[in-house]
Amino acid sequence: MNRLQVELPGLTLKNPIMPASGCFGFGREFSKLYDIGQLGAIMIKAATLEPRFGNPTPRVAETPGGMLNAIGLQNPGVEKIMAEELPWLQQFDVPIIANIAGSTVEDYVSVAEKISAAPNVHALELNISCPNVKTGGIAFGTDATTAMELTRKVKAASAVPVYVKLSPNVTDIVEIAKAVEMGGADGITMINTLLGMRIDLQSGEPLLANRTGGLSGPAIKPVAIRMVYEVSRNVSIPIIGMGGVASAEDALEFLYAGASAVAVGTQNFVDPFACPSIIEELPRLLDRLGLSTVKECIGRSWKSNEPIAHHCP
Amino acid sequence: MNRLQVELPGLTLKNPIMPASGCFGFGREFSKLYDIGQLGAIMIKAATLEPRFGNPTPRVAETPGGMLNAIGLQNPGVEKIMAEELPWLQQFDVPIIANIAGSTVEDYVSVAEKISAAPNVHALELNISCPNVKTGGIAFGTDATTAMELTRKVKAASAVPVYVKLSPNVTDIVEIAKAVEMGGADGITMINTLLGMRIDLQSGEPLLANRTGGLSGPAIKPVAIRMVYEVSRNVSIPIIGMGGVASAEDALEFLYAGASAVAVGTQNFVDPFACPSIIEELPRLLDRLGLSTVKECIGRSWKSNEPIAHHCP
Amino acid sequence: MIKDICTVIRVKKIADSIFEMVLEGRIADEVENPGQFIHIRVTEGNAPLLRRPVSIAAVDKKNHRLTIIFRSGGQGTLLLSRKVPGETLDILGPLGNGFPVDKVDSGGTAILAGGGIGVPPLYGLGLKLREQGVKVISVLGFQTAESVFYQDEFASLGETYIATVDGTSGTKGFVTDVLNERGFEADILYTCGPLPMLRALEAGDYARETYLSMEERMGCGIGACFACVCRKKDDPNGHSYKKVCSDGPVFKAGEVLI
Amino acid sequence: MIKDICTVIRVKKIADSIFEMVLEGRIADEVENPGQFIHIRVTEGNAPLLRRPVSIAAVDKKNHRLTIIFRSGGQGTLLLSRKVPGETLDILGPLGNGFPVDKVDSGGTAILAGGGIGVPPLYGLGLKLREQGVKVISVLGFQTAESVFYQDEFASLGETYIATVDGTSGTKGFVTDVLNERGFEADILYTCGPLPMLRALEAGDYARETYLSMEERMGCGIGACFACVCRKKDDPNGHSYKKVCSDGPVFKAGEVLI
Ligand SMILES: Cc1cc2nc3c(=O)[nH]c(=O)nc-3n(C[C@H](O)[C@H](O)[C@H](O)COP(=O)(O)OP(=O)(O)OC[C@H]3O[C@@H](n4cnc5c(N)ncnc54)[C@H](O)[C@@H]3O)c2cc1C
Ligand SMILES: Cc1cc2nc3c(=O)[nH]c(=O)nc-3n(C[C@H](O)[C@H](O)[C@H](O)COP(=O)(O)OP(=O)(O)OC[C@H]3O[C@@H](n4cnc5c(N)ncnc54)[C@H](O)[C@@H]3O)c2cc1C
Ligand SMILES: Cc1cc2nc3c(=O)[nH]c(=O)nc-3n(C[C@H](O)[C@H](O)[C@H](O)COP(=O)(O)O)c2cc1C
Ligand SMILES: Cc1cc2nc3c(=O)[nH]c(=O)nc-3n(C[C@H](O)[C@H](O)[C@H](O)COP(=O)(O)O)c2cc1C
Ligand code: FES
Ligand code: FES
Repeated sequence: MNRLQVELPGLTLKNPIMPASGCFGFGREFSKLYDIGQLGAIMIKAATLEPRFGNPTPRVAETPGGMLNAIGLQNPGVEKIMAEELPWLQQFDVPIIANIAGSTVEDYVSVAEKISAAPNVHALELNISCPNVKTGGIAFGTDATTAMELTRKVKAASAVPVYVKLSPNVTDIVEIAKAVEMGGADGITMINTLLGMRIDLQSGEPLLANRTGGLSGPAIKPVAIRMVYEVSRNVSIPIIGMGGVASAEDALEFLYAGASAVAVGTQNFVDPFACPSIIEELPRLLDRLGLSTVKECIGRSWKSNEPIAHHCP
Repeated sequence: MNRLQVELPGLTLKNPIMPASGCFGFGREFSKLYDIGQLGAIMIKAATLEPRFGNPTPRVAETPGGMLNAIGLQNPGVEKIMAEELPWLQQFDVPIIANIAGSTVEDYVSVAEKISAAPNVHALELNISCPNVKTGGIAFGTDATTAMELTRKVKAASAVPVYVKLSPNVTDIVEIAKAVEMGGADGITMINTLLGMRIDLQSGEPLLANRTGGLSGPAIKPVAIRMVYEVSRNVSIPIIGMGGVASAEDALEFLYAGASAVAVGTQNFVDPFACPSIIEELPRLLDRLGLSTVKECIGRSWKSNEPIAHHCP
Repeated sequence: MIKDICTVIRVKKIADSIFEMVLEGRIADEVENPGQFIHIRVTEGNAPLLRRPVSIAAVDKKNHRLTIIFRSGGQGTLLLSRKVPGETLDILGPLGNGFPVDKVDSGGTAILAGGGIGVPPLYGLGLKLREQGVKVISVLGFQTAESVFYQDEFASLGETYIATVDGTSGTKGFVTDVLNERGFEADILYTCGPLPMLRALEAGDYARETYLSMEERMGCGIGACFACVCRKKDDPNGHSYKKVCSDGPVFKAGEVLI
Repeated sequence: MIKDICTVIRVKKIADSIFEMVLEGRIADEVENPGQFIHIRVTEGNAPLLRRPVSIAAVDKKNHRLTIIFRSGGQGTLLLSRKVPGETLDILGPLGNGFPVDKVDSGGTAILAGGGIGVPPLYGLGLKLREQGVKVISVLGFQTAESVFYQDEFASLGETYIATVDGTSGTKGFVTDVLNERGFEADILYTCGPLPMLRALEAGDYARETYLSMEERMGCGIGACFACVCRKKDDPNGHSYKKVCSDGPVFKAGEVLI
């Protein structure tokens, strides 16, 4: 028995650790450093219908314990990804989770239809943090009805299970999670980045050319843990948790909070060996804590099921 | 001319730096370390109608670049604060901003009425992050209409200007800011803490007895800056900014983002001399950047007034 | 209470994960009572962000020096254990009230009951009590032989007994096992250690008076943030409270709920 | 490209805020071209979080050593400047393509035009070109006399000219002022420095071919995150791009939009 194994809709993971979308490209660079076949899965960079160049630079800025990015979904477009990246990835025995993005529902549906047909794409990850051009740029993921509708349509078009990636920039993440569950999502991935900004004191201007960017890294971990904890108690589909994971301990904290697997984003930049190191460390950590399998850790922190106390800061 | 001076409704600040509510008690402890009369103002610990003991311990937990707290508004109640704390503070030539909290609109109104009558209370800070018992615990500050109504009633009851302290745990902070402006707020203070959680791996339970807590400190600064930037472009009342300020540079970043003054919270624990150090450093920083007054820094980053680009993380 | 930049004079590993550090600075001059603590900023950056509270184990006023003893476990104490002589540390202190040393007369007997990382402040207390002519009996509990420290130092103050959970040194079991077995006659008991130990000592009847030093997670360390409150025993559901950092860490048994 | 734990051999302040550091480790063995860079993790903790890209100034393969030269300004480079010999650093590298050294024949002339912190990689390049029998002319721009470094090192490679913005050393003005004044005949120009300088050199006609080394804020440093892209000049509004970290940092003038 493999004590790290986790079964999720569409995915048999040899271990619960995978790189997060946008932090690993399509795996080529990391494959020069280690065997990426040892990963639980790979969440590839967002695919859009048409190629995108993304935002002007600077696209990243450092913040205390975190970083901001405004890459702007640069990607070669779904056709090229299917022609060049996915076939290359077939040499590795690792399930691919294809992150998809768009500006209209039709975009998403079309990308989902195409990319879910690739043989090594075992699941889709629906990035609903993108602005919806039809509603003046309000993100799909900040309105429950929009999120549900989008999920429903993508689910209908997809040949593989659909995981919806939640935006943390909402008042009530449980409401959105329940909506996408109703929309037919097979799972949830969370969290995407928090909206943030840094201002450069020399120029007096926002440091990122796009002004705002997405905050990721250790700084956001407590927000992610809180959200995974709350959502996991309120939906019955599984969660892949992420946000600031830098160690096996962090990964376990997400499992305890209620995630069934864990993605590593920013830490891949801090330490390109982050994923294999965590995979290697995980069994030792389980031993140290007297635990036998990853599965038994999932949701340990909320076994009591008491409703959450409201807090006045 | 005092180059650090800032004029705000009800407040003539000799400098734009003040301790944030809950991070400075009522000033007694810090007064043993330095002359607290040199502060721009003091935001005292939240007052509620009745005394509160607060939450069970542990009440604080450290996180990467930040901390969580779930103090639970422990305070001796408005009467005792008025009898014992405010008179003691009168020996210092410093305006007091009284933070008020409650579980019902009536609570808030009553505390506002009482405490705004104290001679050294120059303004109120309305903490709307508290759960509203009448709506099953949804925070006042997460619904625009509720926030506006509460502001209106408190404003009517208060003898001094009212600043509303915004919660960052919302989808659209600009909407809430506009609502409290419509409700008659004289100013805005922002941001309160982000909801977060940490799980202890030994016990498998959330580390805080209250499970969730409020995230503060450097980790949240980019979120605070983004929100101050967005809100300041959309309201015409002034903002006192806070969230992770640890240095004069951080304070200036908030001014650039659009705040007119800056509060320092968590950093008071890291360095109890944080406020006087920043006050001392500020003129040197202005010199280094070729700036003459604090006033000219306010909102420098958005002079262009371009609408903000939406971002897809 | 002052804030000072202190210089690391010496760092020594004295048991498994346990380090003894000698610091020099003006804070030493301000120490009033054994049992007071210091609040240490372990790094200039913010990883980790918060200060770490550590008891003063001994003070040498003549040389403006303090000794602390700490377990290196988490991020902060690990960084602390790696400091080298000559490096400086930003320290706030002395904080808290410390143990009352005037509650027992010369010629009287005091028991010092320490558990694990609660042992250090009792050493400074023992030195002070000896100075005042008090007879000191020390009962120190540890996990295992490898984690025992300062046995000789305590032995130089008076009778000293060790208990280890696994029995690899001294009595197998807890501090209370030694106390129950030996039945010392004492005027006063001072204790510091894990909560279950404090509770057992408070419940037992080991001396005329008992003082216990508490631990709680702290923010400010100076009484301003209300992170570290505990309830008063005479008002368990009311609004009375004590702050461990500024009203404590030492309380008379029966004063606060533990 | 490998990741290795390198040992700090020496750190020396060589000009105002400018430090020279010698590192030892396997990464030195992998260096292919001058102008490649390394990505340094300056602390084990996360303050600061991201690695810092710094050019390799010189390599000593026999002793497995690298030299880097950096300006200590922000949080990361400040920590770096405080490292002491014997400390170790987690380094990823060598990264990027570096300067093409085969574009000029033995006996030809190369101009090295460096500005400020763009000067270091040109030194390693100069060494290599000299080795190949190329004549090297160095034109180095700085803010002021106090920030000048490596003047003697470059002088040992060939004619060397200094420009300072305030005229306190060498020509008053910019690198381009020296170039315009002197009108050197050269086969190739290699440059690294601030954007306005790169733009001026690209626009001018100082050599048959020009190669420039770019800077951009980086995430991964290895080509995976798309933080550091620049547009291709022949498709200024399209989807073509180059990554500074993996396709660069050195580009042929005219290849990318600067
Ligand atoms: C008054 C007082 C005196 C103390 N004296 C000593 C002593 O002499 N020697 C010694 O080894 N330890 C002592 N402690 C405990 C010591 O403060 C913790 O072991 C230490 O803070 C843990 O830090 P870390 O970096 O190892 O752990 P981390 O897990 O990184 O700490 C994270 C956060 O939790 C807090 N924390 C973790 N454990 C404790 C704890 N047990 N008590 C309070 N806060 C905690 C830390 O201060 C920090 O804010 C004392 C605690 C208090 C309150
Ligand atoms: C390929 C390449 C080679 C370089 N070679 C050298 C060199 O040899 N010597 C040298 O002194 N500097 C060099 N730099 C610039 C150097 O990377 C920055 O000066 C350094 O990262 C600033 O870090 P800090 O901690 O001082 O500043 P901080 O302000 O703390 O940096 C914050 C963040 O911004 C990034 N950043 C800030 N300035 C720059 C910059 N100019 N370029 C890229 N990222 C930046 C940092 O890497 C970090 O992620 C090079 C940059 C690149 C891209
Ligand atoms: C540089 C960068 C690019 C990203 N690109 C994407 C993306 O294309 N699609 C997406 O859904 N999330 C993207 N993300 C978000 C991450 O997948 C992840 O949700 C987030 O960074 C939080 O995890 P972390 O703290 O471990 O980085 C990106 C994050 C970073 C830092
Ligand atoms: C221990 C603690 C207690 C707090 N108590 C209050 C409070 O009583 N009322 C309030 O409005 N905000 C309270 N806050 C929030 C702060 O005033 C401030 O908004 C927040 O901490 C962000 O600033 P910082 O990052 O500088 O700490 C508290 C924060 C902390 C850390
Ligand atoms: S730690 Fe702040 S009151 Fe005790
Ligand atoms: S820095 Fe990540 S692609 Fe260049």
